[in-house]
Amino acid sequence: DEIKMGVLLGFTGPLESLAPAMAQGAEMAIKEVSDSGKLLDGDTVTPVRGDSTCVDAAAATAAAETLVTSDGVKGIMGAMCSGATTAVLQNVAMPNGIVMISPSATSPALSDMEDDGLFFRTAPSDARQGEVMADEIMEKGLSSVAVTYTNNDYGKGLADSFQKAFEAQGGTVTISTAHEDGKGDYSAEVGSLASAGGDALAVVGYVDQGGSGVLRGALDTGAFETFIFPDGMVSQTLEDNFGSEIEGSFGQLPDSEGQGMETYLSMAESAGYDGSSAYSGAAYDGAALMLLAMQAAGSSDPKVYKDKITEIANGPGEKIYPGELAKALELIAAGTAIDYEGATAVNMIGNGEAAGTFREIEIKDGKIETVKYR
Amino acid sequence: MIRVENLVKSFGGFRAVDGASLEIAKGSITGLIGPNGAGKSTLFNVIAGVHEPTSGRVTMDGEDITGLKPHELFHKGLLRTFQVAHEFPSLTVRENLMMVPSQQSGETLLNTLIGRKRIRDEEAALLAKADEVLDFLTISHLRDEKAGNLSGGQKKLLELGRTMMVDAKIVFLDEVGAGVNRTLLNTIGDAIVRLNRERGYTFCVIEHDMDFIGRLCDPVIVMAEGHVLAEGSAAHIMENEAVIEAYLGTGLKNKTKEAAQ
Amino acid sequence: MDVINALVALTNYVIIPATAYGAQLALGALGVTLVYSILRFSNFAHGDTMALGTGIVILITWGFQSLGITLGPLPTALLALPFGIVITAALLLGTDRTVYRFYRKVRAAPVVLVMVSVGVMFVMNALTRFLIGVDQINFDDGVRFVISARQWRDMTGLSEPLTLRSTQVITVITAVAVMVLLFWFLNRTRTGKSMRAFSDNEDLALLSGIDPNRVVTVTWIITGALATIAGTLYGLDKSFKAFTYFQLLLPIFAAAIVGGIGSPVGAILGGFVISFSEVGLTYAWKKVATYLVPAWEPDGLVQLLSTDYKFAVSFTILILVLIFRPTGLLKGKIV
Amino acid sequence: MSYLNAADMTGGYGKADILHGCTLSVEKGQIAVIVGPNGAGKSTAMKAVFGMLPLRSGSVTLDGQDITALSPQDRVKMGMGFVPQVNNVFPTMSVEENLEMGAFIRHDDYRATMAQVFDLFPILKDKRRQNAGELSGGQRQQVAVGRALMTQPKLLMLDEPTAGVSPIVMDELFDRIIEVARTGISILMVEQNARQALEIADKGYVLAQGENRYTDTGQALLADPEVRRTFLGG
Amino acid sequence: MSGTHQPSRSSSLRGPLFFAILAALLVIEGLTSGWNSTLGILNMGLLSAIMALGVNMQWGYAGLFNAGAMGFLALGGLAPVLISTAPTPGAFRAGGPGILTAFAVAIIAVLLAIQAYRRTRGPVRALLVTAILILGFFAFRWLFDPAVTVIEAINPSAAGNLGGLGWPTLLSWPIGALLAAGAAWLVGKTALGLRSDYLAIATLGIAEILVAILKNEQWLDRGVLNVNGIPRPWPVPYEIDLQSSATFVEMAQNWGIDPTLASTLTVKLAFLVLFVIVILLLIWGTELALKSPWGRMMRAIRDNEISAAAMGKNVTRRHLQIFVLGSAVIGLAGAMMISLDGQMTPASYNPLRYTFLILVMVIVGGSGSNWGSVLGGILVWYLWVKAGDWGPDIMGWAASPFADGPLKDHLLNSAAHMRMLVMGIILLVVLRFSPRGLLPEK
Ligand SMILES: Nc1ncnc2c1ncn2[C@@H]1O[C@H](COP(=O)(O)OP(=O)(O)OP(=O)(O)O)[C@@H](O)[C@H]1O
Ligand SMILES: Nc1ncnc2c1ncn2[C@@H]1O[C@H](COP(=O)(O)OP(=O)(O)OP(=O)(O)O)[C@@H](O)[C@H]1O
Ligand SMILES: CC(C)C[C@H](N)C(=O)O
Ligand SMILES: [Mg+2]
Ligand SMILES: [Mg+2]
Repeated sequence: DEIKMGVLLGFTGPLESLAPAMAQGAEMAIKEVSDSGKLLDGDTVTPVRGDSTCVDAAAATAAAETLVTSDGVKGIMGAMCSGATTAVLQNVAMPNGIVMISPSATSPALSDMEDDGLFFRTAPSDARQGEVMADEIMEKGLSSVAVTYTNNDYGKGLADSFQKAFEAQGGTVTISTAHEDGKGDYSAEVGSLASAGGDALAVVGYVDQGGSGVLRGALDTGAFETFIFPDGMVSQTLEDNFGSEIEGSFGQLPDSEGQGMETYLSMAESAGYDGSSAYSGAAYDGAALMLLAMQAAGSSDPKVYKDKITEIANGPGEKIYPGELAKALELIAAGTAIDYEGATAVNMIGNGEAAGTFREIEIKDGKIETVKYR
Repeated sequence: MIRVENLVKSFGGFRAVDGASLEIAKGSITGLIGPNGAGKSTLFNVIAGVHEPTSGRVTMDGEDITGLKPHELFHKGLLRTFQVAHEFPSLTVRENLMMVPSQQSGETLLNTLIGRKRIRDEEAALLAKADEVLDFLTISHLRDEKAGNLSGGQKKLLELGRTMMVDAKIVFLDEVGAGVNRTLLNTIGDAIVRLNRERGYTFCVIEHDMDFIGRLCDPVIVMAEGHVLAEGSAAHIMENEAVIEAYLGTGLKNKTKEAAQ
Repeated sequence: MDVINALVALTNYVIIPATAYGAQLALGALGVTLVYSILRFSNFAHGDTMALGTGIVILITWGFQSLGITLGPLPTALLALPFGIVITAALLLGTDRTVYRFYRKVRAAPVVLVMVSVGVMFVMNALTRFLIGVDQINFDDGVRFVISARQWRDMTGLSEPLTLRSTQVITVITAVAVMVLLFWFLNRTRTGKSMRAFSDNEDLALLSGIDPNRVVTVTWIITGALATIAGTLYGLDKSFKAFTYFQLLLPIFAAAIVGGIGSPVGAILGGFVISFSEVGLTYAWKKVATYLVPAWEPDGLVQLLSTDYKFAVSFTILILVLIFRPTGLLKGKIV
Repeated sequence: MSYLNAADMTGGYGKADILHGCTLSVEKGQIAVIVGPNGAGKSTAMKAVFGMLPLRSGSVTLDGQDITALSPQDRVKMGMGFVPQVNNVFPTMSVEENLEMGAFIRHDDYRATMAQVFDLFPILKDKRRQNAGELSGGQRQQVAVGRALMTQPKLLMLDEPTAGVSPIVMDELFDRIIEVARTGISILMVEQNARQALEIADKGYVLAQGENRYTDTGQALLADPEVRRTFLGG
Repeated sequence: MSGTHQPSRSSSLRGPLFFAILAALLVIEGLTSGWNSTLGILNMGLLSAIMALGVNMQWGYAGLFNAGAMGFLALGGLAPVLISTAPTPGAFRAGGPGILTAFAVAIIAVLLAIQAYRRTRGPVRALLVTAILILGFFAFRWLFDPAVTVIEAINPSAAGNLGGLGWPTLLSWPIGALLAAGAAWLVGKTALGLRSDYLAIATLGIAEILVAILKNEQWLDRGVLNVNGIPRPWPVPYEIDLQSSATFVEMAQNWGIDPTLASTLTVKLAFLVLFVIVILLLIWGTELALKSPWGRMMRAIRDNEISAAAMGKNVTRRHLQIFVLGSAVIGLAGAMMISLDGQMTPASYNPLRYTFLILVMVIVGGSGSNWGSVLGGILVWYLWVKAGDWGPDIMGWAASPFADGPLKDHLLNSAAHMRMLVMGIILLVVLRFSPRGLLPEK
């Protein structure tokens, strides 16, 4: 039989550049499972892409609607941005009883949203990231920070949770101001940030969006020298474009240590795309998790396999890393418990939330160096 | 009826109307002539509320109407035509006429939903009236043509026709004659006289055709360089040296004779 | 009181960036204004034309770079620019042939042309992405700074940094040059005048023996050149990303109109008015204030409006200008 | 063969024909005047002669050459000049630039011609820097005629050149038209100031409903009581 | 609008023909991709049709080029948030008075400034007005900012805003229209004197400002944090409730339909019925108005404002009237859309989708024609959705001759942009072969 899986990402719109690497991640997992021929009764899996446009709730809903009602997908790997994810969850997934695993929707609001047990995410809530970020800054001995965030639920959510955590620890946020993505000019924002001052600037944005724009402006005008980069900023692009200019700056992102990620990166490389692109690994994990849960439930019916997802993700059992999906399918079929780790060390807490570990990085000699995990 | 006191209108530094004072008597057909650029149309435009005057005052029956909006002046019974025809191109000729009367109950949105009977009756009356005007202007055959497709002269007629749709007190005609066939112009002239006699319209007419002016107007006001140069009966004006020099010229006939020799 | 540092801060965060941004807007506005005044429609495809032109320039730049050809201290893209202009102009002429010409022939109302340009905008939008993708691309090489923050500090010993990027200088110089050239072309040359005549009264232009096809061709060529130059300079200064060029359309239109649409000088002026109001009114004056009145430690940011509303500022100004001076700051064209 | 010969023109704007076999001709250096009621098709006939209206049948020849298929621009190059009845200036260009545009196809020095135009219409000299759109109706008309004269055409077509101009300027204009004709330029014009126009016309046409109703010398038409009554206003 | 001349004789047949084609397309969609998808497209299409009706009133009837549909749409969408969501406990008590006084102060300042402007002249006027406005602004911020801080501190991850009144959602629709109308009145008062294309740019900017406010004023609508779970209008049920209702499940099974499917279809049909009722009411009203002297007057104004004014028509007031009415209709659509979506995401308002696409709908349908707007609204929305589906297919086909490799990957990855391409080409084709729209104004 053929099982279809929706890959619903913002292929056009303000985050269009992140989507391809994520889609390829998910499709790699799907292909791996499908080619193994070991899923359920030797079923094949085909990905069906849908364009959530990231910001247009109506278009995202329509795209998801098509995936579910006309393509008949059994689950949706997506959506990408928190806003579109919420829309699709409430308008399509819940009414139709379809499982959604988002690799990247990190808004804290999604934590306690009603979801009939259908919604999961492989990325941790930003409530957590804000705390990690505050801890890290405190440890570096910085006491005042200016914050600029991308003006969406992710940016504002993370900036708010950071500010709360940081101030609770005695730090000062001199200014917390939004920037719009997709603009070319950030002189006004940089001017305000510079005027407010601070020991460092936290850039809560997207690296190939406004985040880089503000960073560029701040560097060029000499407004700040040290920067703090959360998940949306940490990528190869940052290293390529800024390198030694941001020497000594630091940051963190949901990521996990070791084996899983490394394997994934090399798999991505041989498949010809950049696996370190934000949430690409999480997308692989999202798709894999869903398929493994089907195997565990012995059914591709979302209402049935939704209950297996947490079990697969959290173990206990044999740890499964990228590239080992065939093995995992066999193990499950054989009745052996597994613990899916994947590229990003997937672990669910409570209500479909990923626990998430964070990787702390620092720019040394113009390169992103991992300092430690927490 | 209309009194213009010391009116000035300047564009940038240029005074198109420069201290003009004049009076249009009730029931008269006043002619307004003057060289090109004398400021006649500008004066009209100021009186009709298209331009704000730079200074000066306009009164109508003693009431100050300076700076009123065109639609407010319309409601006071002041109508005008344009030198360059201003038809409504996508409306039919008939609709161009029917839209003129104000206070049509069908122009109130609520009535279009609940007062349909009344609208129907009013429309029937309007239609009859419009057809009558079209007959009068000899363009009945064009009644369903889009006004945008009319010839230059036909547009002029339509322009005049619109003033006949309501009971005006005073009508300002800016060169109705330009581009209108003389035979037809005679008819128009008769119409003006009739409207003046029978309905008591007051007219103020800008025109360059001296035959027309001579036949119709008394008094005639001559403007030059933004102010009033002379005023009097047509015959009187045509003798006036200054007017001849500035406006009338010595006449074509002599010259053509010269040329022929 | 520390006037020098205050001035430096102001220059660094307001004057220099606003000047460069203003020049970029102005170049875009010139293109919009030209199409508006001669072909008589608001060209919504202009932003995406800029993106497409820039995309082409980037591809050529990469070609040069891979051949080892550079311009020394100047960005290689400047070398690629003429080629980019030729291709973009050719594309626009092709668009005109296949799309716009028909509407001129049937004398469509301007708004139909606006709609047509929206269609073209959609198409170009897609083409640009097919051509060069959606990613952020930095293609500037050569010397980045005329004065960098470090040099400045070493040079002056002031605590406030000041930087001047070479792209900012190039942008401003180019904008002024292009403006002067265009002004001269339109008002002094035969072709230029025939273009204005055409824009005034197409029928009469015909009766004067002006060849409409020639006018249209020249207009599109210049528009292509302006769009490519504007887009490339913008991309050099801030990096290229297809999506930003669509967003740029709004401030560009605002600039053209504030200045007085149809007037090249107005477009330049409008660009600066928009940029300075955006940057200046949302600037947090805290730093400058502390330098000037050290005793006063403002606890707020001394910011009139948060930068969230910088759009609002420029549009409020636009509306005020339109209400009090409807033809724009310099008298534009009323069509 | 006349200098301009427009024979049997039939055509219109949409479905219905406006012109029904209308014929016009002008000899070298002569003046032909078209009169007729409003909507008779006079302007339409002029447009047809100038190639701005597709003809369903009929032909136009100029100086013996068939130009029926030529575009208006090409007709300009062949020495035809036209002043339309409406929209006949460039409103946002200055008076001087308007005149320059008249000389667009000329590559020689046109300053002498411009001086002549300014002599003819002195007011234009004062207003040379003002935009034509800001002129009074009559001034605008003068610009329009001036623009056509700048072309130094061999055939000058005028659609109601005197509409809205003051008597003194009208006299001057007719005067000048005679002068122009004397230099060998042929003139074809539509006039509502029909009596003055026919006075100077070598040939007159009365057009009604798209057809030639009367054709004769100007004087003869003026003398015809029927024509006077129905078309010239008595 | 001289445009091109099209024979008007066939127009009586054109309408039914095009609607039949549209219906056929939707039926094909239903048969190939399922009725859910059809109904989904149809519902959003109907909403688009209402938006198009509003824009058409302004552009088609009166020649007012409102390029700010997005702003009024967004503002209308605020109504369901403020009316029908549950109140945030304590929020109003904490910050409400502060905010209300702040706005009162702002209004007083503006009124004072207007008075000062009227009563004085010259430099005194400039100084006085500026002084009043600046003082007023600071007073406003001084009152407003603390109130906002208090409100935003209340349960920020789930609320942080004033919340709504908890009233029925259906009520929020007319209120959305009122909100938009109010804003349009203000905008119209200031901007309607402008020339048509300037009005376009001004409204384009105003729309951006309105959306910026919705995005940044967290106390009002949670800003970019979005409001979720906005209740559905009566009588639209929830799928879950239907699925858990025994009678419903039984009924579905009797009909031989899967209960889940039946529930989703029922919900969509319920929305559909509501939307159709609204559209029919709107068309009934507007058609009557258009065919009456009012419509004739509006066309006259559109044709020639100066002359219409000379004929006694109060052009400014009529413009304001139609601008407000059209915006109200757009606002109504905005409120309806939010209650269909069940959430308010201010960041999702972008001009391409909510201003330009709507204009495309009006033009494709035929400006000035109400049924044209309805046709255009549904058809263009259908195409917009389908273009997203067809894009990859077309691209896959176009790329098939190429060998696997980076070029092919690049092409396949670009497939999503086919939507833009397809949309652009469709628009160009319609404009080319039917420039006055599919159902031209007669
Ligand atoms: N908008 C304007 N800007 C500048 N000058 C103007 C404007 N309108 C009119 N003028 C000037 O004002 C003067 C008077 O113009 P007006 O149209 O009133 O003349 P007129 O007496 O009606 O002439 P005509 O008989 O030719 O119609 C003219 O010299 C004209 O150039
Ligand atoms: N663009 C057009 N489209 C359709 N019909 C037109 C158009 N222009 C003119 N007509 C019609 O053609 C007929 C002749 O018009 P034309 O302009 O040739 O008249 P004319 O003899 O010049 O009249 P006038 O003396 O009033 O200028 C008129 O009945 C007019 O309605
Ligand atoms: C793709 C991501 C960076 C999206 C982001 N984390 C969000 O929730 O919107
Ligand atoms: Mg006049
Ligand atoms: Mg004519």
